[in-house]
Amino acid sequence: MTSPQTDWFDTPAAPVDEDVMYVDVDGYEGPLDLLLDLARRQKVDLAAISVLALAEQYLKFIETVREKRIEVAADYLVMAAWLAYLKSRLMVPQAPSDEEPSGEMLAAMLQFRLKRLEAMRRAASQLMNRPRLGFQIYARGAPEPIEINRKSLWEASLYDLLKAYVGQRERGATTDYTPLQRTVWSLQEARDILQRLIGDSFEWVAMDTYLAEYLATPAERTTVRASTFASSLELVRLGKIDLRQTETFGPLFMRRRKSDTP
Amino acid sequence: MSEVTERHLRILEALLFASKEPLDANTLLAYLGEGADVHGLLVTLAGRYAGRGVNLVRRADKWAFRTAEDLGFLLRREEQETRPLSRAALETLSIIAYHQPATRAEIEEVRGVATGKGTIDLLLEAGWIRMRGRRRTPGRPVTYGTTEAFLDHFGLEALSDLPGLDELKGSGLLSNRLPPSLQIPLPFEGALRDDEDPLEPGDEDVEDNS
Amino acid sequence: MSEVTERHLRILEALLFASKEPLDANTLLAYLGEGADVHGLLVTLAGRYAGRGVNLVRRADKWAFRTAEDLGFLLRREEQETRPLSRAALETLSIIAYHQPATRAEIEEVRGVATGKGTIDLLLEAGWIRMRGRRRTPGRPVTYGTTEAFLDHFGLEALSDLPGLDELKGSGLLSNRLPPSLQIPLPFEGALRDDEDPLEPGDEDVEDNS
Repeated sequence: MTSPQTDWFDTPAAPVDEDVMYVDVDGYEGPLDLLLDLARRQKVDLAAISVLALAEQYLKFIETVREKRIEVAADYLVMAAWLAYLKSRLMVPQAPSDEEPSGEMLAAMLQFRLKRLEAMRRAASQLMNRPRLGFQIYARGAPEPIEINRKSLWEASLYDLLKAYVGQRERGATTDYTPLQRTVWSLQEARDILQRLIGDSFEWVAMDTYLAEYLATPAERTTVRASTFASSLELVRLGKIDLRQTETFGPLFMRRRKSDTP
Repeated sequence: MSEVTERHLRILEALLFASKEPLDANTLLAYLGEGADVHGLLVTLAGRYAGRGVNLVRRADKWAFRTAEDLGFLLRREEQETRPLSRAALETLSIIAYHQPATRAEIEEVRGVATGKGTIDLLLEAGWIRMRGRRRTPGRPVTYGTTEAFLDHFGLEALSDLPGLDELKGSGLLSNRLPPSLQIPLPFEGALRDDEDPLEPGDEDVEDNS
Repeated sequence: MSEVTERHLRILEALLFASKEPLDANTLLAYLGEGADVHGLLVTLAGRYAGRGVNLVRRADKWAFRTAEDLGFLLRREEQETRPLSRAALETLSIIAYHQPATRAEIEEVRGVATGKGTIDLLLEAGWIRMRGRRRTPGRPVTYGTTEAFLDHFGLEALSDLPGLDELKGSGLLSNRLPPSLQIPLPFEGALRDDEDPLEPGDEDVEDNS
């Protein structure tokens, strides 16, 4: 594949010798373009060109170029191979059993493609030679544009409004919010403390008395009581302390169990 | 009319049509050749277009085609479109509604971001807010408040219809986890508050730099 | 000519003079009111401007005022084309114009060389060609066709005005097959041909890999 604007030689080739026609290698747009140029040099109507001669010219040209060890783009070589095939078909008479297309047919196909390419080129130049807008034909130089006054009607509901307000106030209010750290007594912790407080005391003492120093903070009171009570039940189960409550909602008394000597 | 005159008229017609700017007689003459009576030709041409949809008009010493004045309305069209208010505009509007009279700095304090001039302009243009006066503080910033059109649009009879803290909480719009210090102000409905001065002449047209 | 007709003609004149781009009958009808015979009015108006320095011309289904073709030599400004089209682009343009709808492979078949991506892009950017649809063949290649701007730029009323089209048609050179087959395709102006599918959403932004 070649990009259209690239030369198909790495360097512009020096003019080849007199026998081979000099070809300006700059700006060929593919093998068909080169062939069309060669055909035009036969200075006859494309319909009357000798396809055989054209094929030979092309092959000779490519050969010369290759002898000079100049890289030729692949599609030029593909065309060369096809033209070599065409040449052989044209020179060898067609056998009746031969199912390949005849040399004449291949030649006609090539002629058609050349004619079509030339026709498109002619059409392009005819198009460009037409009086074109902005070159020979003009539109209104100072158009008077149609002004469209867009009156915007804004849509918003009271709900949108309130939500927008509340959203902002919440955003503002929660910026300095720090989640509350809660002190929680674990059961193990409560049991250790309770055992230490009861110590060797065999006297009935109210639980809250033991815990007095921990109950000072209101936030912690609930957890301290709950955990201590739960641990005391565990200690009773283990037979380490006795627990007594004389009235409903009355104080809980506790003491070391006598049988359990340290 | 002679053939030469007709040809000249055609050329003038094409030149004046294609030109971006009005053309003067001298410029036109260059296309007609010496001796042509450009002025006479232009008057003839203007006569031909009189009463048409497009007229040849004279502006100072120059000539140009222009849409006939009585058809000018064709070139202007009104289109209405409804668009949802942007979040920034909604937020600004709601702050103005609750905190009025509010200065731009106060709006920004609540929003926590700078409020573009475009947002205020848009709300002014929509007719939902207005400049109320100027705060009697250094810099004398403009105070904003809502309009009757605002009440109309949002279906409120008065500013006092805006739900307060408890109502907002009750509706679930405001969460219950907010600090007790959070207050929702009662919008001020009167003409001017103690700390406001009236607007001065020209205030409404002036860039608000508060 | 009735008064209503005269008024309608003035309105059309004003609108078409005011616009740089060709306008279609429907756009114009909106200014005249239901029931107006826009097409008849346009033909009348074109008739009035025939032979003048400015003509009312038709471009596909649209109409525009343009300076008269024969005055081109006079109005020609010494402006160079900012970016003259390369030979590859010119050939590609004419192949698309005469063979449309054409795929990139078909363009390459005619030119006998691969088409650089930039070539098609350039023509798309110039607004002269557009993606029409997709050919209903394996690979579903994009098909290209010309635009209204193409007609306007080259002063063609319709694709059937393409220079040399009849001759090309007669010689069978617009056919893709050899020998000249039974069917001779012509530039196709319709929306989509039998073997074309509409473009899919996003097609226009997508790299054409056909």
